[in-house]
Amino acid sequence: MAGLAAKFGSGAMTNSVAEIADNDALFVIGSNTTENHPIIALRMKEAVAKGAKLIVADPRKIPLVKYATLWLRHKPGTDSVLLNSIMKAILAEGLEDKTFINEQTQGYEEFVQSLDPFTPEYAEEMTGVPAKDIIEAARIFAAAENAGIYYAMGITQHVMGTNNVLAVGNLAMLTGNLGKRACGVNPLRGQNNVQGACDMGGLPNVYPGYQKVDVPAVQEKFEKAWGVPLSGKIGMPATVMTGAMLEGSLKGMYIFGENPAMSDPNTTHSVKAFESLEFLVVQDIFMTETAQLADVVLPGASFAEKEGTFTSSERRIQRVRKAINSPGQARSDLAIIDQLYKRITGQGDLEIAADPVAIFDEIAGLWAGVAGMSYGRLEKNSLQWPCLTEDHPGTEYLFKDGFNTESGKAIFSQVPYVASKELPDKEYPFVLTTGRQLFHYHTGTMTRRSSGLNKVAPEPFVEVNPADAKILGVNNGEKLTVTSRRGQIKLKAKVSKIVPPNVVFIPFHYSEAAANLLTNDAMDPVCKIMEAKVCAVKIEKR
Amino acid sequence: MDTQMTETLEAIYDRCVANEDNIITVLQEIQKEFGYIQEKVVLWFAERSNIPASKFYGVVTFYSQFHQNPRGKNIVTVCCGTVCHVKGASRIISKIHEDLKLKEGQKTTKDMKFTLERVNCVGACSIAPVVLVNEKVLGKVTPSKMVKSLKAYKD
Amino acid sequence: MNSEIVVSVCMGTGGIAAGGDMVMQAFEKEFEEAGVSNAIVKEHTRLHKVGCRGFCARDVLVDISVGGIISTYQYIQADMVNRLVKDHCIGKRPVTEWMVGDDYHNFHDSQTKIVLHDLGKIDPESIDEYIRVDGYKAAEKALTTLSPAEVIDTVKRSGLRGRGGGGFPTGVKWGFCAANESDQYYIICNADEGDPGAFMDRSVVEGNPHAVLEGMIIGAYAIGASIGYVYIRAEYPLAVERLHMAIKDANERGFLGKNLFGSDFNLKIKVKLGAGAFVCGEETALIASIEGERGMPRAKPPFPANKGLWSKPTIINNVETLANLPHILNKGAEWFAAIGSEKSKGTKVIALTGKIRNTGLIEIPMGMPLKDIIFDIGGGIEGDKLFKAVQTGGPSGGCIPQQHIDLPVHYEGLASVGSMMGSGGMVVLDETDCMVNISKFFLEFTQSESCGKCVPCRLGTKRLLEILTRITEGEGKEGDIELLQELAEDVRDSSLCGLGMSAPNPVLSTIKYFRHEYEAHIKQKKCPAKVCSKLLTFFIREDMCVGCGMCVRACSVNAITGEKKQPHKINNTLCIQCGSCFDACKFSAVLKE
Amino acid sequence: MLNLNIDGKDVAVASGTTVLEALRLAGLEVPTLCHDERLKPFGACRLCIVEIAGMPKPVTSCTTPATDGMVVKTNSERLYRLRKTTVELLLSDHPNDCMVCGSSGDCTLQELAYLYGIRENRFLGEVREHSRTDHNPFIIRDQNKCVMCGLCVRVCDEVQGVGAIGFSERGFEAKVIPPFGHDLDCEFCGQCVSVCPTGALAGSLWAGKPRSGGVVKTDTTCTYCGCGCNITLSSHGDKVIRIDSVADNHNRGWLCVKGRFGYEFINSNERLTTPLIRKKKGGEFEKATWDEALSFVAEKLSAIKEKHGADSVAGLCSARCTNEENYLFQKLFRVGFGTNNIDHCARY
Repeated sequence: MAGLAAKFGSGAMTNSVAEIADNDALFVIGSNTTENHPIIALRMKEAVAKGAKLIVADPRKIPLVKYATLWLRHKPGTDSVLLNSIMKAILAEGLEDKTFINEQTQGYEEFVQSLDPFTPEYAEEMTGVPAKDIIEAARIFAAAENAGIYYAMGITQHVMGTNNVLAVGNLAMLTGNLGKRACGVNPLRGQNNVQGACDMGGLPNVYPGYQKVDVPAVQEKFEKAWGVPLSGKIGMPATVMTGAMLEGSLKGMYIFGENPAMSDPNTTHSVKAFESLEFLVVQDIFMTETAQLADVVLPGASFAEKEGTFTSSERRIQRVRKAINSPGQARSDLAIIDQLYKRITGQGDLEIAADPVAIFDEIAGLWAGVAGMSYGRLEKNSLQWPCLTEDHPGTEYLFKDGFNTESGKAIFSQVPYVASKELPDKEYPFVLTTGRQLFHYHTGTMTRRSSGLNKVAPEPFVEVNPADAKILGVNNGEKLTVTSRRGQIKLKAKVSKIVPPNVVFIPFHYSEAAANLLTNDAMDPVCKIMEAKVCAVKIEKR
Repeated sequence: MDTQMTETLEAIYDRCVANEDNIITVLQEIQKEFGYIQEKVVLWFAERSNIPASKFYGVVTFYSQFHQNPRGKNIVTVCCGTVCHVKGASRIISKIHEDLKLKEGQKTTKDMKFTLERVNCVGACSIAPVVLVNEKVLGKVTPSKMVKSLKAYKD
Repeated sequence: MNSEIVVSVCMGTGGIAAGGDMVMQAFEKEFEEAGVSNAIVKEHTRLHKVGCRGFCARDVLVDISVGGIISTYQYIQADMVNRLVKDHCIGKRPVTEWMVGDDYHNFHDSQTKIVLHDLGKIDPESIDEYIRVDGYKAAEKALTTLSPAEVIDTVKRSGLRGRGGGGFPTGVKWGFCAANESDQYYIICNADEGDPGAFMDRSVVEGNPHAVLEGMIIGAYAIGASIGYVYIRAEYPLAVERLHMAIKDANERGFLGKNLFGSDFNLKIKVKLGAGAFVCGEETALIASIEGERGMPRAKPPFPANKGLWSKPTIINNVETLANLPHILNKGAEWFAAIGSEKSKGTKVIALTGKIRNTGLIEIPMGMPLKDIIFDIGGGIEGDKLFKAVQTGGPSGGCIPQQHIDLPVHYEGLASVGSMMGSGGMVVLDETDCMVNISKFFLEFTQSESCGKCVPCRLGTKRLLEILTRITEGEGKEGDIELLQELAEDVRDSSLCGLGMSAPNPVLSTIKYFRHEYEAHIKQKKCPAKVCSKLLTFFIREDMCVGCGMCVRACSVNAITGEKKQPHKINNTLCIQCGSCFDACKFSAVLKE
Repeated sequence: MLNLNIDGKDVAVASGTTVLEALRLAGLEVPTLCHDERLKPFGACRLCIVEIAGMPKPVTSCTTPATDGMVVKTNSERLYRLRKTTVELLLSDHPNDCMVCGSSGDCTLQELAYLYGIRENRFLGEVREHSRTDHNPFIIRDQNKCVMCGLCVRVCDEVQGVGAIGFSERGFEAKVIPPFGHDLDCEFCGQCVSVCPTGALAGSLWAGKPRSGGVVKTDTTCTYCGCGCNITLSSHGDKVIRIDSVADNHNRGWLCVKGRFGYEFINSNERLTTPLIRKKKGGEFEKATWDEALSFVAEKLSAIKEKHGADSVAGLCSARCTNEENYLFQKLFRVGFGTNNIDHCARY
């Protein structure tokens, strides 16, 4: 997010899902798309069926590899090296888009210099990807008329996550794949309304619409709109909150619709943090791992029980509609928050229910990106922001008329090599990487309570390469103990070539063997994302 | 699946990839090698080639040349072309059934010595009715001649 | 003086089935033994295998040429070879009593041979022999002196029509194909001869494979195809083997491969084995099969000439069509167009079989009356039975009765009586054949060969078959004939491909000409031809029965009783009309009614 | 542009249009069973046949490219008869059990039988009997009801790229089946269920649930990943009983296993139904009224703020809740407490 915002002035998917089918080349890195974004993956398959070339970069043999023209199996944590070397190869062959670079970017010279060390040979050594494949990837990507890059948490959940994103952006800039149809830089959003939560100012540094809290003019605008003085101090990101809780400066928390006690890396640590709070309120539809730590639990509503809007990965705002009543006394989250808002601020009438339409109009009044939207319009058709005026059709792809940076140009970044925080050693010889599987979602709050899904994918497992399994003397289905410096879990071995030797994979959906007990809470210095994708573990059969 | 079988399959795979062969040719090669098409072999090939097993299975069940079960040592093929039909092929078939003690729907004898099959037309209509025992073509067959011919293969 | 001894043994499938390979071996053995003492035999003997010469009923046919004089022998078996070598080859005294008679010559003399011209004369395994009879001259001429458009024009002017069944003008089809813009074109030789009762293509490929290849070269050049496929039945092992051999030889001589005849034209020919599905004779199913799919037809249009193999323009020609091409190029379009009838030019190869004396492979000029084929070439009905009908066009065709015996055999003629040329199978039926049964036989065939894709074919043929089955089993109902007709018409009109469209033809044509047989089955519960066993009563004629007990042993339900050497009796309440006793009785004492 | 005349109407269509598309553009309709605009034309059901001047036999409009000057007839006695026979043939191999079929009322075959008034069947005969049950948690396969339209096979291959099922055998024996007749073992996206025109493929989750009476449909947006698929919830009372997606939305009606079948949690009896308060640390949760709970929260958080300053409180908003909720939540912290300590867990 922060990475792209710095380069282009916006951090969302530059293009739309439907455009994927018209890509001539696709570069998917750090995204197990078929399992995490199944419907977006359909468009990728469609593109391949129409003749597009697909490059997949992933340490695991993810299902998408089946459709790939080229599969780059790089070592976990070496994404930026791989990306840099591909760009180096593009330059070596003179395949860069000179016009685009000249007219629409800045920082090119320094950037080119920064690529110096990243020869394909160096990259082969660092990433394990043959140099010839790196050159092949460069040719495929640079030769395509329209090339799109797709990535997800596999890129961002690293200590150098921001760097990785910057490198991805560089690649698109270098090949001129921005500002037109069916190309671009596309972060795929893992949850239904990540985009919306960000858009709405669910971030410590920005108000709704990415308007910075530390810019006085912006602060003034919102003070005026909301009628109270506001703080100009950037707040704490979630990952920093953990430390603040432990150290005692953060005392009260209100969490709704999230389960950080299971989704946070190094959860032992974060559970301790929540436990040390003076007061914790959790609002959810189930008694989650986090809710169990709370002082007050408020029963919210599922998506089927409320009115509102979600914003999908492609900046598409869509209506959510109420189909049924909530069970028992459970209430819509909006009603609950509204009640608390009124009680805490002392404003408003407790007897009058919150109206999503009015709130949406308030948002539209404060953020130009959705100024042209209203429930009236959304009732008929969903719209993609930016949608500036009432007759604006919404925006299929971004940067058609330049970038949202000060200069209007996209900015090349220099991305040096940064190693993962915790690399395997003698004591912890395996690299653990985590992720999702098709049949479950996030911490399993919903999917593990759906009997069919739980029947198909009933239990946690750790993927182990057959070669490692042989050394460990473990057969498929036997129990293993996986230990990191932070925790230990027991779960069944799934012996499979999906993972390369020395790498193991554990899905993080299962509370009975929560992968995040093991993961590292080292974080990216810019984005404060934690390094869930790489940590060192040892494995024992017992 | 043992190593030798995997090696054989790997060789077929390489050959077929080199020749740009299709599923049908692959299956013909497999059948040539193993005598029939086993499920595990198809699944191996499906995995190896990224072609869904359902496509292999669809082809196996579509073309009458493919067999999913082991066949007998001797293959008795009765021609069921038009001329053979009007000249009594069906009576020859029922005689063979009786002689080999085959139940309805059963194609291979319990001792795996014989498999009875039908073929649309072998194009030897001038000597109808025609029966093939393995590669040997028998012409102007009658039920009793058929029984006699089969005797030679029984021991 | 020519002292050469040439022996040609018929080694097509028919010849081999009759013992051709044994005869061949016997000759080899005899010559080797005789050669020890006889210098002429040792040095001047050539033993040839030749393809089918048509008269398969007389196999094994052997030609012995001594000093240039050829004698033809029929019904030769291995144990007769010793005498042929001793008397004829060495002693120069032909064995006249084993030689063919006038009827053999009649059989051949009434024919006009273009495609079959060299069959039975040249060794199909020798490219030199093919070259000796002007082989590959036509291809060379086309590639070195004519433009593709001129080749197409020549073929158009010749009036050649597709011999695979449809009868579409070949040159016109080529023209459609060549008119497409494409980076790749394909030519396919359809040798997936699936019609029961047809063996024209097999014989041609076995007997003269180079002619087919030469035809493909000409076609490929005309449309610009650099890749060709021969799709051939795996059930034809000999043809496949000879085809492979011919391709290899042609490649070595530079007739296939790169820069054919010094031109910049390239052609690679691959062989694809069919895996046993009749429907793959249908162009689009054949294409699906070459692509490695289930042979399920695709709807036309678009036609293969526009979007065929891997969606590229593709021409599919049948074996016989291709084998005509070298002759057309060599002798000219006008020569070819002068043969045959007004709308159907040239000749047609026919597999003449069934209840007829002279069965075999023949080639006739288009338009020859049915009568001449059956009674002159075919020598009339076997066993002096009465002619009933002739079934043409295989499962897609119809049955032509006595009343149309003067019908000229060409595309239009056969179509006018509800049948079709098909690939050229002609099965003659006599009075002992039941037309309802024949119709049911073909429906059984088409139902089991239906690919199952479209509704009318998959279910329509099934229901037609069920109705026919109940009629032959005495369960026929009033209205069944009309129901058959209605359903047959609907299946014909709404099926996806040729298989379904033509599957009802046998039903419609037999109802048209033999309705009385259907009525007899339904109303009187009788099968006039005494074929449908469920409608028959079996009994034993006391005066003929010698009491041998064969029938008792044959009966699986113990319905026959009787003392040894005394006339036996059938208990009709137990009898299941299986007919085993009828087959078992050597004294014709079992009768059916 | 190509100019056609269909049933006397002049229609201009772009080149590459099929006759079926052209006639629909002209506002006309023909029955179809094996056609789906999202898949390649197949031409198997033979219901969309039309008569085209110059062509000897009716052709399927779904597979025939429109050409300039084409004169098309979509209806005639002959076409009616052929279509009726086709439907009758299909019914002759179909169990007559609409009363207990989950797809009753949502079945193309049933609709066609009604349209052509087929009460008696001229072609009754052998009916296929596949008595096998598929043991999987999501998809009921009732092969007796399969009309071999191939939509499921094609969607699984062309769209999902999985090929879990395929055609096998031929003739009357032809069927759609997973390889070697095993149980379905796939991604369970249910795309096949969504395209099946009869009850041959149905969702296990909605079997035995109300089919039409009292069923309310609500268009909304999927709650799982960021793809943002449009879905239609079917509910009966306060129970969600089925999820579908219509073909003409931005996800083209396709869903994944979670989106289509992962809705049971909504009706889970583990749902929180009442506010809970833990009065002292380490104690048990006690049920509370809304007023108690809300006042308690407001007091507690305000007290902390008062005592320790605005930045001693923080909120985590939700990447799964609505925009309006998230907006109000951050506003609560910014306005109510004067802090920017707001974030969410999107990073995991």
